Amino acid sequence: MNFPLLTVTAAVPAVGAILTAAVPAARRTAAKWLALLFSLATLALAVLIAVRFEPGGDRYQLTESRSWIADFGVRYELGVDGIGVVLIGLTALLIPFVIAAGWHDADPLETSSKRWRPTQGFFALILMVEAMVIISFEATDVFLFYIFFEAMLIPMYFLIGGFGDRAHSGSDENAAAQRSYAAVKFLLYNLVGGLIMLAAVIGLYVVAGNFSLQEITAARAAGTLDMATNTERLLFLGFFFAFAVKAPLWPLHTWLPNAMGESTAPVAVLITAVVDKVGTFAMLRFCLGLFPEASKWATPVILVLALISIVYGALVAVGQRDIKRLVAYASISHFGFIILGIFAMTSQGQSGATLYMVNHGLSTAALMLVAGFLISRRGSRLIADYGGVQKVAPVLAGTFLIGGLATLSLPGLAPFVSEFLVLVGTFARYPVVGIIATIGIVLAALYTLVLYQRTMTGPVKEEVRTMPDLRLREVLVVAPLIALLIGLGVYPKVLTDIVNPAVEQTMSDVKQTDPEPEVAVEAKNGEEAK
Amino acid sequence: MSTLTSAHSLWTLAADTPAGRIPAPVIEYAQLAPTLIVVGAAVVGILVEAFVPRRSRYYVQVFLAFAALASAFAAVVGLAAGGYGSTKAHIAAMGAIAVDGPALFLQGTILLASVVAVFTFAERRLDPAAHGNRVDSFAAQAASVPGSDSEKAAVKAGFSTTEVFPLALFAIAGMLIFPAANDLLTLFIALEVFSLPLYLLCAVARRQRLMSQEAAVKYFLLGAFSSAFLLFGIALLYGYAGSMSYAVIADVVDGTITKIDPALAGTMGNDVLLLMGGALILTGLLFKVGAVPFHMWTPDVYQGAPTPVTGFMAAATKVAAFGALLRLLYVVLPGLRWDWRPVMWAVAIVTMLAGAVIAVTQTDVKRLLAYSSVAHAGFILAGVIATSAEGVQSVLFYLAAYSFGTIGAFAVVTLVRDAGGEATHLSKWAGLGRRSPLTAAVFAVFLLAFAGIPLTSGFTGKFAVFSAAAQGGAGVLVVIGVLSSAIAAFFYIRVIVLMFFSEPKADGPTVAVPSPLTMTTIAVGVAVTLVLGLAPQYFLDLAGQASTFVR
Amino acid sequence: MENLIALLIAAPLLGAVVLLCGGRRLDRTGHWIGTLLAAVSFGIGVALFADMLGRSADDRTLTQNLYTWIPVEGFQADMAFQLDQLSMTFVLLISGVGTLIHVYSIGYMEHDERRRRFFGYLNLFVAAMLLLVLADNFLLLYFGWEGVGLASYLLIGFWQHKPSAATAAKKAFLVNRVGDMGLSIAIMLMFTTFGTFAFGPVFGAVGEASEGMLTAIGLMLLLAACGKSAQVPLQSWLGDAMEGPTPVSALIHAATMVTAGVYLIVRSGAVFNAAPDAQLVVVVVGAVTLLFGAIVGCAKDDIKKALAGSTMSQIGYMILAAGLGPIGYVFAIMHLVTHGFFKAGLFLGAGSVMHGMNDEVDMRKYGALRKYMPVTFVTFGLGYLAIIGFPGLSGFFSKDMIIEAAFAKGGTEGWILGGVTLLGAGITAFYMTRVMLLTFFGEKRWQPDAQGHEPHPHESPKSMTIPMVILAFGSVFAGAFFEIGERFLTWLEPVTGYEHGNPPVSAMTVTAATMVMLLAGVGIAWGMYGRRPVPVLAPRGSFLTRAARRDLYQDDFNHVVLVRGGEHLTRSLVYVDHSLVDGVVNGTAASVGGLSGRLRKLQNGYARSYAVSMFGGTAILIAATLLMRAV
Amino acid sequence: MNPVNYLYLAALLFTIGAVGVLIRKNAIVLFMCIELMLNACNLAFVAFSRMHGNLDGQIIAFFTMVVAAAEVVVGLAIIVSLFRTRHSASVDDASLMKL
Repeated sequence: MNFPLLTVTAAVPAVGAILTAAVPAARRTAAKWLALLFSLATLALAVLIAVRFEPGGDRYQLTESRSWIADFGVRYELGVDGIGVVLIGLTALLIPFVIAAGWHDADPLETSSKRWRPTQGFFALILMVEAMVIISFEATDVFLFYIFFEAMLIPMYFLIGGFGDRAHSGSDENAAAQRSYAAVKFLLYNLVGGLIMLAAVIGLYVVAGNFSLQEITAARAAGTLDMATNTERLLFLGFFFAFAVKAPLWPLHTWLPNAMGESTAPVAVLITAVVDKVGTFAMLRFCLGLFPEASKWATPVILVLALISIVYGALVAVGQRDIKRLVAYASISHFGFIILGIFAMTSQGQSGATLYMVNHGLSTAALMLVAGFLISRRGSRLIADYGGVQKVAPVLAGTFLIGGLATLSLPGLAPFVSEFLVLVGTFARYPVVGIIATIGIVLAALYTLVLYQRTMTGPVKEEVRTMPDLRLREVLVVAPLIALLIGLGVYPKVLTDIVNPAVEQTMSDVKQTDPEPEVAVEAKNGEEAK
Repeated sequence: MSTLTSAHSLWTLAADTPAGRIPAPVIEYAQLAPTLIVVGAAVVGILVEAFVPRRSRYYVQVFLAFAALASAFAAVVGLAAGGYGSTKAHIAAMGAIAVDGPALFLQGTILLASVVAVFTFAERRLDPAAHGNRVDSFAAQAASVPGSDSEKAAVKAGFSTTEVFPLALFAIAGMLIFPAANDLLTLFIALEVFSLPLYLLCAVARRQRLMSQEAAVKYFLLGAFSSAFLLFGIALLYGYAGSMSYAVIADVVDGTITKIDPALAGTMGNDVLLLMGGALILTGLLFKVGAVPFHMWTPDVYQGAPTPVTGFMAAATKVAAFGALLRLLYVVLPGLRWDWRPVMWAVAIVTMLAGAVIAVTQTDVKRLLAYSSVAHAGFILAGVIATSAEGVQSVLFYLAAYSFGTIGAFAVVTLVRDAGGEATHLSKWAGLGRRSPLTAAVFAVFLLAFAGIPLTSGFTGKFAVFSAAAQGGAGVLVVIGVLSSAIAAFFYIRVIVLMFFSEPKADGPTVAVPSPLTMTTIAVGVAVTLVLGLAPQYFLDLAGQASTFVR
Repeated sequence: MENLIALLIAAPLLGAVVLLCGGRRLDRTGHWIGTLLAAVSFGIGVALFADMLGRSADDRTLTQNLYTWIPVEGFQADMAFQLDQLSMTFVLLISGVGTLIHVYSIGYMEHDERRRRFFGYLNLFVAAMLLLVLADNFLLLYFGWEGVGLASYLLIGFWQHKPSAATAAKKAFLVNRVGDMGLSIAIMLMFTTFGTFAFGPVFGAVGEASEGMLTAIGLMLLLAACGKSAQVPLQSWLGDAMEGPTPVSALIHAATMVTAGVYLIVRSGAVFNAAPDAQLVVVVVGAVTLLFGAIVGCAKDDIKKALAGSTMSQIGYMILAAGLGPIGYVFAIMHLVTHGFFKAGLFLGAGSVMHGMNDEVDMRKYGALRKYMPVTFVTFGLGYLAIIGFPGLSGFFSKDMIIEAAFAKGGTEGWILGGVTLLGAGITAFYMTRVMLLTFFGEKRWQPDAQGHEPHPHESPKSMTIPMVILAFGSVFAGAFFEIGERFLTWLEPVTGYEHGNPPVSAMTVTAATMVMLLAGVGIAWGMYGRRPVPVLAPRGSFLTRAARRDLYQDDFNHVVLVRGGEHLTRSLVYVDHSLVDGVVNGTAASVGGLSGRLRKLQNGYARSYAVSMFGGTAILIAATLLMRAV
Repeated sequence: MNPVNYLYLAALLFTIGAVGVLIRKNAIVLFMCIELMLNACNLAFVAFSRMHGNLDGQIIAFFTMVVAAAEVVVGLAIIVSLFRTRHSASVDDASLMKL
């Protein structure tokens, strides 16, 4: 076995977390820089993975395999396919921005005791989450994946409950209460999901006798491992439930607005842009890979739920009074699209869904972080407290608008590509579903523009008049994101080339082929030759 | 499910001395060494109480206890290494005591747990020194009336109840025999031997003596009550099989018994004796493991007893009792599998759910942990029901993982104190994480382990028992198990929320800085919790090798 | 040569990037950069045009494939351009008029501190619009389509501090989004039908597709066109869009962007030709809109809104023509171009007037301005004559062609359409005359503005008048230039195809009828506004007038049904989310808590009750074991 | 006579003891009831031993007595100390800890 690149990539942030946590209370800034440094190192490694990865090659590459818990048939098996690569890239990419954006979010209050080291804890936890997310993108052993899928809840839980948004309405006690409510809600939702999945994992163990994704998938394909239809369906539901909570899919979504609303903007980004992606990723890799038949069986229901998420999430977003909750519901709508794309079972849909995971990460990060900067200036999350910001802080307003436009997936920005692919992919197999989903396009424009209009335009509010424009650190956080959004919007090829082969593999797992066009166009073949 | 005989072969070895034939009276002292050492040490401890001057008793007792337990553990390891756990496993002491894998594994676990528990017994730094004497968590003079002059005098004189060490040793000795007992009489005697000292230990708390005494009374009365049931069960079983020996009873139950005299033929036909007897014995054991509906003593006793004792009880008693339960069900009553499995199913389900649900609204840390231990008993029962080698293995592993976690958790509880002694009311724990992050973090680790969060021993154990149960065809049980552990997770999380996310109160408790003794206890607890979470393979192997009963 | 195509777009795009990211240091020079880059684009356009003329009619199409934009299994979108005669026409119109309006804006926006950004947006618009017309597949066209939507959003809402402007911008974008839904669905339909959505392959394979499918595609494209071109029922945004600076109204909401719908339909002619039902709908939409816009135009007192109504109506003509199929395509485009000239001119004129009148827009407060701003008067006047179709001017030719084509459709349809177009011509004459009279003739009805400044009308600076003059030239001669020797027809014919319908009545009769309508319209207008003095405050007016003032209540309908209804829907959904979806979960948690509370009561502290539970437990245990054996 | 009757007697005694535990308040009486149960067991043992004609049962009876004695020692110690603290031997008074 050659250099264990994947392990190292996951280990680096973990080590960083420990070191950061160890920094003495007084040396706060050192801790911040340390965390940033390690996150950048991780990014470098992620890039290395992307470089070492050969799109045409084996399905899983850079694989590692060690014995771990033989009694449970559990092995420490890592490996990445195209989907994993891009998502690891996304994670490693976003964390530095999250850290930079949250630079001052965890500075201790004067009142807190000397031994309490919130700053160190904050950044250590972020790195810990990164490590766990990365390894769950790498794991090709169901048990290994499950372990980190569950374990990452704990640091997330502390991030949400321990470091709330300082801009809150009402008293501190009230805010603290809401915060811990949000944290507990987050943890319980995901824990219940995880435990139900645990039952399914055990079931899988009983049926299959081991946890190796590759072996099981191969056995399923070869027909050497046949599950009773009902068993497969039950197991599928067990897995899917957990992922649907994480994703989140209507009606299991209500933890997200609380979590995102109460936590600081960077943490909110961490939740929706990084951690939740594990859910959709797992649907694609485990649900479809392990239980192809059951996936097809469940598709109609899932599609309906996804549709509800899309429309419902968008409509509820329109009705929000809290900026961050609005973004949260927008995310719910977007996750609806992702799940739609995954279960449309067409290569356009699934490639689109994968791109969507990345693009949604970037766009939400841009929008949410700018919103965070805005909120930190005014000290309020209520939309009604803003107005005319573009007059006093044009750059902030401009970046906010671009983030918003990305959210409503304007062509030329990355999300458009993925959203359109998802729509086309869905439409190709389920025209009606596809058409209903396109309503989401209009609604997205509605909530985004309403938000922009209410906060940024109109006469300048008194409290806003003295608001400073983005500072250098903040510009440095937002600018690269916007650049990426545009870059991937006009040249998504860099991603699709990596993703497409993996998607084809998944398609073959579920034994699905794209529906043929009614009319075979000769010119088309010529085009593909290009 | 496989046929009876093949199922037998899973967990029994052909013993080299077939039961029934009366062997020449011979006691294999070497193989009983662990127990004998502990008993001997206990006796010596009593003599120490009698003859060693009060000043130095404490040190002598601590040393004695530690030495005894350590050497006993060494003996266990020696036996295991000598192959008595697997190949040379057999029945010693004229059929009274089994020396086999499960016995040795459990004895080892009990001894190690006892060592760390005894450390917390010996802790004398937590309470402020009274009249210049360091004091431990035990009453200066248990006999004196709380608040009376005699008590004040005793405190002033710097008395301390060093008898706890020999008492503990006696209890441990009983616990060592309990899971190894191979006939019903030994079972009963062992039960009493470890119960009686525990009753006393509950009564000797330094603070809140009223509650301590109340706990002792309740524990004693209910314990005696349950042992009466057990005894009557034994009587009926004896009446059914005409023998005390597990092996013989098992043969009779299976109907594979060779020589049948008319009387036996008469009773053998009467299954009511058998079933009632079995049920009553189960009652006695379920009482000890704290399964619903025999659990109601746990919260009160756990709360009232001195915290070190609580930790010791919670851990060691469970191990011993489950050991005995396993042996009873796997060696004596496998023939009745189809009768007791459904019943145990019900018990397990009720135990898991009730434990988890009731704990949700608890306001006292010790009671909370008590109910959580009830819930855990339910989880372990799920493993017991599997009736397979995996089942035994998973239960053994779970017990080891759980006991250290529990002792560690209770040790942490002893640290959080205010003027009135330990501050066990949850409201006082608010903001502990802000005041002393380390303590809170350690406690959080234990809680997460109890909640079965991955990367902790709790998760590995839970996975082990549930997967064993599932393989045993108890899928429903598994689903209910995960649901109840979801409920359980809720109250563990509540404590974490309290410690980390709520502002510390002005008059909140302080965290005492313990001596290396308690520190070791906690450290061991954390270490075991994490190691068994991250790299459990070795210990799973150990439990796996130790998962076959001799018969 | 084809490599230049990308540059057409690149130049203004570069401008946009530079101006928007450049920061304050460019405030001084920004507008020059913007104008220059627009001009560069125009220059390249001319060069390509010359080159194209140099080649024979059938190989005039240039294509440039930069790279594969979205390559996914079975789904391929190229970043590829196609420049044929149709695109070329638009390129010249967009970059040409665009450049002029850049120049105009230099003067018009002089006093606005955010002028740099304004020019940035203008450049962005030009780039997006060029992308729209140069794309060689529908997805890329969609890219440009939304790009112009964004630019229009930014420019309508340019004065964001005015809530009305911000609202109008949002409205425009949303309504357009509805149209875009149509376009994206159309693309999906093409993909599922043909497996591609590039122009060439799709149009090539139209023959093999079922008519039903083609009709569906056509209708979806029409929906898109309605959104972009403000056709009924998606017309409501155009009037509000006048909140934007006047140059914007001239460029985007008169000359170029709003005509994108016409381009789309003409471009997809192949599809429509094969889907007569879709064509019929197109024609109907066009006819309705041309009347709708005209009627609305008659009642508005806001000069820009009146012109907006006229724009709607004129585009109605184009859509109608496009709906006629090969008979009409060419004339639709021709009218589009001429309209681009005179309508842009008219708007610039209006802007110039407002410039002189403290940004007053109510025509009832104008009057007698011809003496004060002669150049504006003349250029506006020429534009006026052009639009009403005064013989010899460009409007005359292009509109006449459409009317003829309408009759040529044949059958009752032909008569109805012809009648509608004629009627439209009449109304056009009426409302434009009205605008003319109210603005430049009669006596002064000037009012001091909010700050109490008396207006001092004056002629606008050169930077504004020169573009107006040039456009005036265009509106005078373009038509004739195109018509003589059927230049335009021969030019476009290879792309759009042409067939000469056989009108039931001779061309002369049609022309005569048009003239009659024209005179009638002018006459009535003169009667109402020329002879007697005009009240400063609008009279209540007839029902029709009031209805027309309120856009025939169509907007109110939207408000009541969509906006209010939507608000109720969202509010109730928020409630549902909080009380129902979340409530269920919280309820479960609460019930577990309650159960726990009740169960712990059992733990009442009495040892004996514990004993009872043990005893009972044992009893149950025994009973159960015995039962197990019994069953 | 038939040893089975002794079994019935034993069962009866055992039940009486158990019910006594459930219904009596005084700790001492409670404790006596438990002793009664133990003795019921002894009776059963002896009866069975007679039936099976082996001595095991009788041996156990002795063991039981010893154990009972030990229980008395421990039990009385605890009960007495409780009594001295509370001046009441009622088990129902000892209900500080509940819920």
